[in-house]
Amino acid sequence: MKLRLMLDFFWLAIFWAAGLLLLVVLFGILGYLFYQGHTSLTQDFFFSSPRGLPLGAEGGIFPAIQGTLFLVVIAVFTAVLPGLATAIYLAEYAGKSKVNTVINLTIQCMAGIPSIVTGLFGYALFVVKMGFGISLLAGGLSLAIMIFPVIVVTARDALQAVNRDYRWVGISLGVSRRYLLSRVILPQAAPSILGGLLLAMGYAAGATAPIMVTAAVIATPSAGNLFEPVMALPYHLYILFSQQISLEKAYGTALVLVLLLLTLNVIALWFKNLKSKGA
Amino acid sequence: MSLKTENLQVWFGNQSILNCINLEFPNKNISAIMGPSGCGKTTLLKTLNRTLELEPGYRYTGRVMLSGKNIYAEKNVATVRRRIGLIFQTPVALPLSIKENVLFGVRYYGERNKAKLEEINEQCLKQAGLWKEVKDRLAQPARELSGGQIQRLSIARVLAVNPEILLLDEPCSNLDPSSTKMIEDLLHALANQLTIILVTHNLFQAKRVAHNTIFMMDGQIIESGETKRLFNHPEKQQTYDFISGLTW
Amino acid sequence: MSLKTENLQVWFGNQSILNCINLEFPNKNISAIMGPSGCGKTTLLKTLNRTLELEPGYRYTGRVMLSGKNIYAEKNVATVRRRIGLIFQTPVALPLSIKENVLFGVRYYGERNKAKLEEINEQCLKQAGLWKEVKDRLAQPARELSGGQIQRLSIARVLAVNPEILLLDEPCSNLDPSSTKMIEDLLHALANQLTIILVTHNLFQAKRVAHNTIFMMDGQIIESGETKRLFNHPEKQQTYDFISGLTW
Amino acid sequence: GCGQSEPAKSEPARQESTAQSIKIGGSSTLAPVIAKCADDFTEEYKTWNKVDPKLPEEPIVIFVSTGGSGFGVKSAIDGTVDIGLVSREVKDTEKGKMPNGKIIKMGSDALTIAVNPKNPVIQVKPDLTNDEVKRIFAGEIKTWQELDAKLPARPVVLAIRDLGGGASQVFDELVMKKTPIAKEALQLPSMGALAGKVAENADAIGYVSFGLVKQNQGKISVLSVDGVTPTTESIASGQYKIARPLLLVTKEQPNERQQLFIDYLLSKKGLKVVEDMGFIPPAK
Amino acid sequence: MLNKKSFHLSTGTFCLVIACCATLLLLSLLVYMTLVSWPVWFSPGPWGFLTGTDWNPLAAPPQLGIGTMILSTLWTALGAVILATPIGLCCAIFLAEYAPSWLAQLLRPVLNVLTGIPSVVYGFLGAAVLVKYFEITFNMASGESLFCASLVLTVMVLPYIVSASESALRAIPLKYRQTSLALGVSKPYFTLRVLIPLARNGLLGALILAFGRASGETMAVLMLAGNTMVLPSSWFSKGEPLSALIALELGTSEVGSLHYQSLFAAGLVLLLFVLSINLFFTWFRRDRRNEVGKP
Ligand SMILES: Nc1ncnc2c1ncn2[C@@H]1O[C@H](COP(=O)(O)OP(=O)(O)OP(=O)(O)O)[C@@H](O)[C@H]1O
Ligand SMILES: Nc1ncnc2c1ncn2[C@@H]1O[C@H](COP(=O)(O)OP(=O)(O)OP(=O)(O)O)[C@@H](O)[C@H]1O
Ligand SMILES: [Mg+2]
Ligand SMILES: [Mg+2]
Ligand SMILES: O=P([O-])([O-])[O-]
Repeated sequence: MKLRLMLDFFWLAIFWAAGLLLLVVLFGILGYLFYQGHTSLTQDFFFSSPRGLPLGAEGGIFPAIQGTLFLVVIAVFTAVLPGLATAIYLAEYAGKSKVNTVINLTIQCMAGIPSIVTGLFGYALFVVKMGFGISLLAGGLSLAIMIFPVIVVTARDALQAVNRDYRWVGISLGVSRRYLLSRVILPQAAPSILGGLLLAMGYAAGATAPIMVTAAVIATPSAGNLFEPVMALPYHLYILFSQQISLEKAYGTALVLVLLLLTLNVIALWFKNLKSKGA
Repeated sequence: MSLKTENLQVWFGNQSILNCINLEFPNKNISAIMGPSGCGKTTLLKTLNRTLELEPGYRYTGRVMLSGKNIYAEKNVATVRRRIGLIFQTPVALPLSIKENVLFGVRYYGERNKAKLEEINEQCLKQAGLWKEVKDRLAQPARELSGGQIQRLSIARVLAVNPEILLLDEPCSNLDPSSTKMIEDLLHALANQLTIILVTHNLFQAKRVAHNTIFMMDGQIIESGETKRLFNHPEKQQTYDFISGLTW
Repeated sequence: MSLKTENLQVWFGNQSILNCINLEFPNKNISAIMGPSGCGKTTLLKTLNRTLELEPGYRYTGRVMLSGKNIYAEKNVATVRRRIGLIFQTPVALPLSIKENVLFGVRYYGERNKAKLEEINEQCLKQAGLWKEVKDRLAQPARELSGGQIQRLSIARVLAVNPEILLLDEPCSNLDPSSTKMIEDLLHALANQLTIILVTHNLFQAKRVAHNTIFMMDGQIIESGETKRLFNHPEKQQTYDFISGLTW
Repeated sequence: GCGQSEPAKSEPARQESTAQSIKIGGSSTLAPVIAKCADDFTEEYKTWNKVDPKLPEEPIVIFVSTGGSGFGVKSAIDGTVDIGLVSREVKDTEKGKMPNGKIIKMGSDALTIAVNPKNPVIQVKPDLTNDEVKRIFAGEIKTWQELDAKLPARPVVLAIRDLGGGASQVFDELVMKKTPIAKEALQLPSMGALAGKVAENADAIGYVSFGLVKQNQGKISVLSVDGVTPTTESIASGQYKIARPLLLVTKEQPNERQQLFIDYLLSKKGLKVVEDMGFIPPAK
Repeated sequence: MLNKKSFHLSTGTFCLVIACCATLLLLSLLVYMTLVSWPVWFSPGPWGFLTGTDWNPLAAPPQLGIGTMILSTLWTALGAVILATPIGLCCAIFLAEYAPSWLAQLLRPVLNVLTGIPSVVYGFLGAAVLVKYFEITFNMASGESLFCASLVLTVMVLPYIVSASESALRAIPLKYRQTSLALGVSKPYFTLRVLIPLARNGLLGALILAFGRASGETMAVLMLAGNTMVLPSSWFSKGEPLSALIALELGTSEVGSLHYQSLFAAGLVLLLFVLSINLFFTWFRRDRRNEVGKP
């Protein structure tokens, strides 16, 4: 019995340690980034272009922030409609049919495509075949392919999470699915869908591999033209570090990237809470 | 409206759930369906208004005749479902206001006239015995109502689309005695206008409200007939066992 | 062993679930607890062996005395739970073999001797009336047993850790009549050695097996006493309503 | 708006946009120089009409990307960039693919055999023969001790550019001469990274561009090869053998704006940046 | 009424068409990559390509063998899963069973954030901190190694393992817990003897998923694995995983050249590998469902 109690205690300690490790890892990462990067977070850093010799050793990351925002916007705009439509089909129309199984399986497989392969495909298709060149559009579309399954999965789950009873009630009253969808189910699922969208945005903002070969360059004065390349935060970070341009700026850029992500996460969480209060 | 089933059989996958059901539900009467858990009561109700079709993997043979027409031959499913209202066991408030809950189906069927809508709302809530309790807060979300109130709201919602037959699946199983009483009174009142079919697991409720009682077991009709007769002089041993509490 | 509750009150969050429960369960007797759904029967059983503590947000006042000692003052919760065995409404087979299911608790309490383990296994399965059916397949996964067999396996598993009191929560609600009969016989046999407390929603079962019956409603004891007396001459109107089927 | 993603519409749109902006990409050695120049150029003139009054008043937009000389040639050929940056000789096969193209020399560079300043080899054996260099990079000399008995028995860490780097091809041609480079060598994605690796790793040896050695004065030390120390003079005179040109290539004749920028690059201001970054401007 | 019905149909059809297009996208991706890489499957042949250990696509007779990279990919990914498994499972158990609810509520967003941190940031931190640390502490000649990449990948796949395992654990009905604990056994005993066996399939599924993720990761391994062409002989040697190879060389390969084609072939290999892991995972999950169906 004594042995048993000791064993119990041993395992308890292991489980607690593992859980706390998670906290330590996250706060370790965030804390370290903040510690190393907070000195760079000046107004100049946010609002000016990279300068110095080599370029980027001084100055800021404004074009990179701009470029990342444009990329994300294009990716989300392209992916959101097909994503939602697919999710609606899966959750509302497909039932347990073969088609549903096939699409679900495909979506899951797409979610697993390595991001570099997305880049490879985007490069071959958008940059080379369609002739967009290394450009905002090519990068945005590659990112769209990447976040499409994320959007489908979160939206599908959000739709399916809406109380099944609502469907039964609606249907037994003889109303159509579309009426039910637009009056009851979509409004209920909206906060979760939006939350998922935000997470997908964060995912797109941080992706490097797909834009490395399709959109990103090390220097550009402005961003916004669809057919011109852009700077982007994650790629800029990669260049700053791997070309040994400036470790300090690299920490600053990483911190900005992570802060952006944290913000998106917090908003997504807020949406979720909104929902749990509403329901 | 008279409702009749002819040789109805239902399967889920390869499992037979309902077996050769031949029933006739008399017009403007209350019929109670009873039987042990899992015997297929809910499935039978769903078959009667074609919500069964939403279950994946169902199969059926036989016919369900509404005023002499097979509802399964009907093209427009929605109309069938509207004509034969079904109220589920767990009361569900749609995430809308009380009033919009009642008008949910009505709006779909194209009623736009405001005054008319108001009228339908008031009349159905009154019929369901809920008007007095909620008339001052029609715009509030319906989920703030109590279980018994939501149950009555569901009934009002179905009444609003003017059904000819009302199917109720254990409408009182989650309710306290006073709410139960209210629903039973409501059923009595409605029996003047509608044919009502009621699934219940409460023997005494069946005794109190039903004109006819049907006893099922394992997907088959064991016995059916006038309530008094069935309870006092059951013809089958299984019926006797059930009403004396041996099977549950 | 005698079990007694003194002014027991239980809340979940701010909702009061049990209200001022004062009960005494006579030694080596079978007591039945009855009452409408949601009245707190299961909660009462859980309170009696401290599995209540697994529920988030519970709060209690009062005492539960086992042989004169408050079980809630005991440091070692596990021992309390071992002494007061609780069998849940849905029979659960742990994902182990039949034999390991029976020995699950025993092994935890440090028994290593093989012969001794075999003996406990056989004896408990016999007591639960399951030995004959499973003796040739003790090593098979327990989930291959039928519902009634798993229910008896649960009883064997609890008996194996040598409880002094046995709490059963609607042990027959999912069983067919013949399994029900078997469990009832088993309870009769066990009443020679143990104090048994049984929650049932089946009036007839209470009549058949219980020495005493307790009737609860809304978290309160309405009436308790000898079974025959309570059924034939209930003192309270609520009790009368319940046993005549008005409340369910 | 992203609706007009039709491939059919994209061609004209792209032509138009390339006409306005200049895309430059390639050698990781040269890219920082050009990026700096482009930045200066844009800062100085802002709009094209200030460069040349004939041009409309449009903002100057120049993109610079990196990826290695291979990327520079390749992208110039397939039109992904307007001006490719190449820090090696352009091969004949490549020239064949851009018959109307122009190749402009921005300056010269050399690959120095560079080590970390902490490495005692600087004192012990500051001069290597070409053959020793070759054996080190071929992986035949695995520890510093094998190079010279007085050195510690620590492994030699080879730092090289990946396949796409101009440097790797120049080095193969001039030093390795078909002997394959050891597979253990760390491939770095850019010259900057290669220099960084040598600067931070005490056991590393790599062929760092002369310009980057000068940019990282004190962090990187250079060994002489066959008795010749790489200096501005020895490289310019051709004494130091492992040298390479820094080139701009275009597929077609550069358009007006591109030519203006190329002129700027070849002007005093442009060449000053080349010099500041440690490279050797082309002989006048 | 009638046009309502037809509109209802068209919503469904519209969504179906879109969904099918999405499905076709994956198919076209596969087909396209196969087409581009077609010649590679003839000249070195599939066997030579997959097992060859020399990669020199620009040499006079080009040497195209990605065996080294495949091995590196497997080493890093497997290593990451091996490291992450015990930690991840313990975390999941902690979250599902032991964490006080406030702590669990804190930890779940933490997992989300960890999942969301871009891989380039992980790679950067790993290269800036871990690599230095290894060089100094273990006096290594250069700190990059497959192990280093695995270590960072561990942190990256940990959240996936934890959340997938946690939901597998939570999917276990409450009744098992109550039944066990009501017998008077302790929580750790219950966890080890009942909970883990019950959730076994779900937990394995989580690991498979994590393995798929780890194999496809690019930026972190690019920055940490060392990028050498040598056949990795141990966890601590350097290597160049497939994803890093593609990221490093795609930009410089001339469109249509053998180099370009073989990079696509490498991408196809990686894609098929990850897809088959995903398919295996699905099959596995379906299998598990069937088992839980029984009481
Ligand atoms: N969608 C379905 N797929 C497969 N089997 C089903 C499905 N729905 C119900 N069943 C099975 O059909 C049988 C009858 O179910 P039904 O819900 O009609 O029983 P019931 O009489 O309403 O029981 P209860 O009194 O518990 O509500 C059950 O055995 C059930 O498991
Ligand atoms: N964990 C919990 N948290 C909050 N409320 C609870 C919890 N468990 C039970 N309750 C509430 O306590 C009340 C009594 O529940 P209990 O399960 O004891 O009823 P019961 O008498 O066993 O009913 P039944 O006959 O349906 O099993 C119910 O209203 C229930 O909703
Ligand atoms: Mg039912
Ligand atoms: Mg209960
Ligand atoms: O200047 P590189 O071509 O070696 O990158």
